[in-house]
Amino acid sequence: MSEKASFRTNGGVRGWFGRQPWYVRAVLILFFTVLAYLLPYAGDVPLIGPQIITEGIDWPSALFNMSYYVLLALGLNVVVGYAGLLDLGYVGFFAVGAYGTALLTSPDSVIYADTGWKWLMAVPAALVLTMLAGVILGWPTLRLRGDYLAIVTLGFAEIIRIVATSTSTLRGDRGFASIPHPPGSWNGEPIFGVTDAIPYFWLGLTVIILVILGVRNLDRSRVGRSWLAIREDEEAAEVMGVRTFKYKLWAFAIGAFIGGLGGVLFAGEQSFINSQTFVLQFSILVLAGVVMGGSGNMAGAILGGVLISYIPDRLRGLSFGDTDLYEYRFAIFGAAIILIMVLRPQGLIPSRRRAMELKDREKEVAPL
Amino acid sequence: MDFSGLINDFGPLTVTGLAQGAIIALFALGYTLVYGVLRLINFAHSEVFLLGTYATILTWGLFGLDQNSAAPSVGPMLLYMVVGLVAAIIVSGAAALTVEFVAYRPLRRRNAPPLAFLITAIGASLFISEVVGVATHRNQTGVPPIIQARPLFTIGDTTVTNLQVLIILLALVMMFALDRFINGSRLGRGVRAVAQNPDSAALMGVNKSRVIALVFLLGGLMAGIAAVMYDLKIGVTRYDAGFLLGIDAFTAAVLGGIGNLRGALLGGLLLGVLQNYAAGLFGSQWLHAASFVLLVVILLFRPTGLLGESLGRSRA
Amino acid sequence: MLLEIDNVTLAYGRIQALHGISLTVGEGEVVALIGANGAGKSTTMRAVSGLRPVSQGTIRFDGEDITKLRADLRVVRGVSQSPEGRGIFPGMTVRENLEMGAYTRRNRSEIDEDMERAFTLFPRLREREKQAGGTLSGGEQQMLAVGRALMSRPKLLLLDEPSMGLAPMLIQQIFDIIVEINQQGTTVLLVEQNAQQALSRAHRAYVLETGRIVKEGTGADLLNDPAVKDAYLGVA
Amino acid sequence: MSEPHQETPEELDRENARPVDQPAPTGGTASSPATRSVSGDDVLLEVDHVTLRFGGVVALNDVSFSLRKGEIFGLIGPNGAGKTTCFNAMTGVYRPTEGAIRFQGESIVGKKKHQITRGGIARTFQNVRLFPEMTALENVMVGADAHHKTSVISALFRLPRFWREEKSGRERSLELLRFVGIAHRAGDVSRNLSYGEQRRLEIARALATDPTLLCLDEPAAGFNPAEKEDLLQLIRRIRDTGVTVLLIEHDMRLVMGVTDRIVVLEFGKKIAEGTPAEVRDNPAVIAAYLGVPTDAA
Amino acid sequence: NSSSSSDDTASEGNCGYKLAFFGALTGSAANLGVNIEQGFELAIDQYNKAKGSTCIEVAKFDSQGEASVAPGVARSLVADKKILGIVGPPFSGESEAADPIFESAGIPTISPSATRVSLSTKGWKVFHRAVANDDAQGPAAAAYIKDNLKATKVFVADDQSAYGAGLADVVKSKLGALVVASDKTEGDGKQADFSALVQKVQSSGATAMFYGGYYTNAGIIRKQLTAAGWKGTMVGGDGMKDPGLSKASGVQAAVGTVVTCPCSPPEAAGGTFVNDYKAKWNQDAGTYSDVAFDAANIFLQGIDAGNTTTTKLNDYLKTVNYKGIANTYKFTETGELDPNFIKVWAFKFDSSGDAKADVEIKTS
Ligand SMILES: Nc1ncnc2c1ncn2[C@@H]1O[C@H](COP(=O)(O)OP(=O)(O)OP(=O)(O)O)[C@@H](O)[C@H]1O
Ligand SMILES: Nc1ncnc2c1ncn2[C@@H]1O[C@H](COP(=O)(O)OP(=O)(O)OP(=O)(O)O)[C@@H](O)[C@H]1O
Ligand SMILES: CC(C)C[C@H](N)C(=O)O
Ligand SMILES: [Mg+2]
Ligand SMILES: [Mg+2]
Repeated sequence: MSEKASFRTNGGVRGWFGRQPWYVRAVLILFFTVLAYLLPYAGDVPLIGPQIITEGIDWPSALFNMSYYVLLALGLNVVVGYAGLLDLGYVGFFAVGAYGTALLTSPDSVIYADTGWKWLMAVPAALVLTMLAGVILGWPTLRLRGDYLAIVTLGFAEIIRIVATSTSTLRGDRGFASIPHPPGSWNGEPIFGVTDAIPYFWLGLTVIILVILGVRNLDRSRVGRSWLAIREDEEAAEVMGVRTFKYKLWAFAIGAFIGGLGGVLFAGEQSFINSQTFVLQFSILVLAGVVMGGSGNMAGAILGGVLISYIPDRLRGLSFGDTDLYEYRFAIFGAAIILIMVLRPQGLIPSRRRAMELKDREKEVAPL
Repeated sequence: MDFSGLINDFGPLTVTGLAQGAIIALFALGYTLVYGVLRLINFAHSEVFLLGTYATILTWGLFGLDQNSAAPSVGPMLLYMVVGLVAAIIVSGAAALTVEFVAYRPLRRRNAPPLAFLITAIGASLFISEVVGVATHRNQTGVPPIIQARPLFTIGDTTVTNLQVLIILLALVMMFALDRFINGSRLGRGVRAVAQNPDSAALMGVNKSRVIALVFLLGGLMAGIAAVMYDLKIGVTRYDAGFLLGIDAFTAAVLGGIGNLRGALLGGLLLGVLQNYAAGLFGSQWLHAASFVLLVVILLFRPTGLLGESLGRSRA
Repeated sequence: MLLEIDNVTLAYGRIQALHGISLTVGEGEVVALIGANGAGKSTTMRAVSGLRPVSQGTIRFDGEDITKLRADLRVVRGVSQSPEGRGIFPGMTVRENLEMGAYTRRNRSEIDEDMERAFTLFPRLREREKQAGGTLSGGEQQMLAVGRALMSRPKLLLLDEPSMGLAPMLIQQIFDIIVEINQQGTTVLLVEQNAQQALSRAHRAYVLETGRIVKEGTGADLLNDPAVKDAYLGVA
Repeated sequence: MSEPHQETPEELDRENARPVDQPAPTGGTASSPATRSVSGDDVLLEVDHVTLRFGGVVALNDVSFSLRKGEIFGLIGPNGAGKTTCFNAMTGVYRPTEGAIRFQGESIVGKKKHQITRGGIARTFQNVRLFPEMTALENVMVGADAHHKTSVISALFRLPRFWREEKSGRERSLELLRFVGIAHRAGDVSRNLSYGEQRRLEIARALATDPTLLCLDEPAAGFNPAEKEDLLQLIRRIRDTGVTVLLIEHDMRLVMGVTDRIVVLEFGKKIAEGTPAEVRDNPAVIAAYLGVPTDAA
Repeated sequence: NSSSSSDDTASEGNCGYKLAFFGALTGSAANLGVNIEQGFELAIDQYNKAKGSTCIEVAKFDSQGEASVAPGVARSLVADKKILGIVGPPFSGESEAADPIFESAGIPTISPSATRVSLSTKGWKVFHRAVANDDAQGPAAAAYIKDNLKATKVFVADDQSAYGAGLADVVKSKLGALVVASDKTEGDGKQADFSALVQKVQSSGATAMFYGGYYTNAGIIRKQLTAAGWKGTMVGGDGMKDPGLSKASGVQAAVGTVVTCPCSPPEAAGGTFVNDYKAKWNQDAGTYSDVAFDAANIFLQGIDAGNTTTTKLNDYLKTVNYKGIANTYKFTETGELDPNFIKVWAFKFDSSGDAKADVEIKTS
């Protein structure tokens, strides 16, 4: 074969970026990170700023929304994109994280008298709880094959929602109020107040960066290789000595952890949560985001997470003639999903691997 | 837990559960057929059903009937039933085919990975239900009282109504016909062949595209019938009715063994009855939770559902 | 000419598997295609049966251009393939698999006759008539694949390594069968690693190397060609 | 910011420049070239009165045989005789209905597949089963990972063990690719390899798990005689590194040429056992399997 | 108006400010939100017409009625410094999430409909509601069942919403032994087959059924009860007071269904409200349209009196005693409506398909 097929020799921006020396890459990464932190002030940029920022919803709040959507997308990407486990109930972990925080910190909680913790104290406990939830869900179900897992995860998320709605401890629609905000003060004013969402966005962004680093380390290691092998041919992987069950469980636990992080942040910002938020459509939306962005690739997952949160928020308060576009947001969204997937079946920013695979596969379709 | 409630109402809960289960089963067939052949969870199938529920109501509307009309007498009733069924079947069948042509076929042409199909399916589902939602202002639409539920006979002290008998019978008949078709006919064998090995099927002379279209069409027809039964039983539809019942139907399909037609029937009936028992025992708010618990428990012991997969290929 | 392949190229993604090959198979012939691993033999077969689209060139069958024809329609025209990797329907019984071979045919009594013939050729299949195809052993699946390809009564039979995975005794037998069905009027295009056997049974043969035809001739000629001997017959 | 498994093309080329046929060192725990002794009588694997039924089909019927350390052992028999089934029983894919299988004196019945692999039995598949979207190198590294201990934690925080194992794993994998002769395709996704290359890659991947026993299921299927000759050499070289080889094969020239001992199955029963010469002349084997005796010559 | 800068032309005659509506304009509960917004907007329109200029601007903020969406929208509201007061949020759930933000920004709110009892116990200084809370509505509904329907066997169910469950609990405790059985359903859009509930109602022998929930589910339940042959009366709260109920169930089935509301009949509203509303919006005033109209007018009156900062306007609310078209309004220390002005009415669905005033229920 004359081909020297290598992932690294890639055209486009990514290929260019990959060929730069490390310090150029570092400077670029730093530059874009700083830009990300400055996003709340995007509205002040002349000309383009006003086009970008949301109208019907406070721009920093919209940014914060994006940040927890991105976290969810990153976490689900580990489960679906890396380990190839189809999870249709991912919002369940988000819920566990949020409820864990609420139970420990909200005065409405039955155990408040005993704990009455601050937000920060509740975070580790809530995260342990979500990881545990991941393991508990995974333990019995990860032996199931592909799509069976999908419906079981969907079922679990629904059970979590129904239990949250229908048990008095979890307070259902009444919800938990007065969940404390993250700590810290500046000039005597709390940093994380109620009217300004910018600090929450910064916090979310910081968490995202940490998650990216961690997941990247995992992906480029024995762990990531094992996930990939499992995704490709589970039995062969096992015969090659991969402890498939263990790694699938890890994928679930890590996914749960990241989802839980999202929940913890969400609870800390909203200060009020109830069972209405954790509906199935939410899970499905996040999944759509991950795949649309490019599953198996963090940049793709991030883009997907941003899009599923930003598009509806941006449509809010816009009208087209006499009709409020916001009302049509999911219809527009549905059409956009079909369009994007038909045009780019591998997602907007696919992993190099998937991009190549698809390119090859495309040429192999027999006459229809 | 209120056992007395369940015991007192055991008979009626069983019968209404069976009727609901029969609707779920018909609905589930579409999931099972498409999954069996394409390994695709056709999310948009719920909207195929949804459009069926509206098609019937709108068709009856053409006869000047609405939720406030008086129940018709037997003659017109039969006419309305036939017309309503035909309308739902046509609309649902056409919708299923449209989804296949617009959302899936282009992907197949590009040999797209399985997840891409799942996501377009979600997109199509979202699009259709939201368009219906916007068009109806997310309000409910009441169904004309075409069939007045009347007690037909009683077993013990459980009365069984004409509507319940109709629904259950219709589901059984359709199931039987479909099963004969898939397992007995030449085309049906083609469907199974495509399900198990698409390339080999082509080498045997099976037209893959035709088989796939056929499968969507059949699923659509069954969903159309289910939609009419739903209209009559529930009495109201709304833009999210498909999504809601779709989850039950998909659960039922998996419960019975996805890809397995008889499994869909078994799963549907079981689910319908169990939901009612759970509602009787724990309260109606637990009815969906109960179905998922049942699903998990069954899959733990039978990882491919009650009757296992039959259309589906085993992974070599 | 029953089959004419003219300057066909075919690629898998960026991998060019065929670089413009041309070959012909005449009515009533047995033509063998030999070559090393990855030479493009199976790819050629897939191009003929329509499982893979060709990027250039034309394929004519029975005078008709079938380059862009769907695979299933080629079956109707009389092309039948026993594919590499066997392509058994794992969830169907042995009998059902054979039935699938006759999918395009309607004459019940003829089908039953052919079914009987398949069972006579491979008694093992009769023993396992009700066993699911996917649970057969490798060699049993191979028998099933060949038997199934015969069920469509093709004009042109494409056999991709029919002897692969078969026990020595059966290998002998399968080549006898090929000759027999050829004598009954079926044209055969045969891909084989067992070049010795293939060349001695074939009327004509082509040698494929990295996607190009490098030699052609009668079976006997190639059998005696020193280069071929050296590369493919492995006679030390 | 150099990442452990990111090879630049240039690096790979440099690796490829090394001689292809240099023997791969085994990290073999059980046997190293120094201690290798083909003549040794020590039993490595014992199949002890194993019966395996699928419903009505008796795939293995009271089969017993044992493998000695360091030999190349052939398993032959007509189609459907139970050879692959026997493999599957040994590698934990199926569980025998009756009987025992012992590896290095320890029962492996009921053990998980990955445990058996780590225990020292590696295999290839009758139908090639690689990880199609992974590169050849990555495929082999998955095998090498079988003996790595890098945990999620040490990968997450890039602890020293991670660097150490990643480096040694990559080096060893490259060496194995060179050993089987496909180092030039290290950076290609395995889906794009030709059938023969894929078979070699499968062997390299199995070797990477550092097996004491390597089971090959019809490795020569689809090879032409010249290629079979190469394979024969490769099997010998594998054995020479101290790995015991169990071979299922229908090609008699290969089997007779390479194996030390052979067991013949028919209808799930053992009908013969012995050296190639003994088996070749065994009338039962000729009748059941070989047909005309000259064919095997 | 000492502090407001007189050189600012915009504030000439206390103009140039905004009043906001915050609540659901889209989403599945939009009907209830839109009723309120339209009442609110009508009041401001009339005020501006009287002034002859767009003196006070209308700002609308769509929360979808969802607690998770509300905070972001609330922050964008708070960012608009011209907003002096808010009519809303209509629902209790979103109030929990959004009110802390309004509180911290100090913008006074008057909710025309959020009836959850606990809202007034959070110490929010900007919170006011212009209607009675569920502690008044629940007992009234119970009294109606006991006194007017004379039911001796009552079935109580709810949809587990904060609003529905809260109301049902109060009703249950007030009816005591009359309750023969109870059940809960899932929320709107999450359940369509109520056959188990219907069966329970039937076999309980109840002649009245109270459902705490919104009109969406209630319509289906009503229809399925009738189809199953149940002859009793269905009773519900303000969430069921919408023609949507009979649209789903069919008018025949809906006739006789009773809904209570801590509001007076809109058709009884004083002045020309009913006609004005119809003229402007081309539809009848709905539940709480009149209260929202009054709430807007309270703000307008306050602004007119020169309370042109949020703090002043909020202080003004503490002392207000305003006679509107639907009621007279005076707020307690915690922002509740003065008990003297609490009213609860019963409405009954008739053959027009809408709920018409039946009787005013005495709240002890
Ligand atoms: N599905 C595929 N995807 C990508 N490349 C492929 C695929 N199948 C074959 N190839 C490549 O195409 C070339 C020709 O392969 P082909 O299978 O036709 O060879 P062959 O002559 O049949 O070899 P063998 O004797 O090994 O079966 C090889 O280089 C192979 O790597
Ligand atoms: N799951 C199963 N169910 C029923 N029968 C089976 C199953 N798996 C294998 N068999 C049967 O067991 C017998 C032994 O099969 P096995 O695959 O071990 O044969 P083999 O010796 O490897 O043959 P080959 O040389 O053809 O590969 C075959 O007759 C096969 O049909
Ligand atoms: C509009 C009303 C039905 C709102 C209800 N009273 C609540 O508190 O949520
Ligand atoms: Mg080939
Ligand atoms: Mg075998």
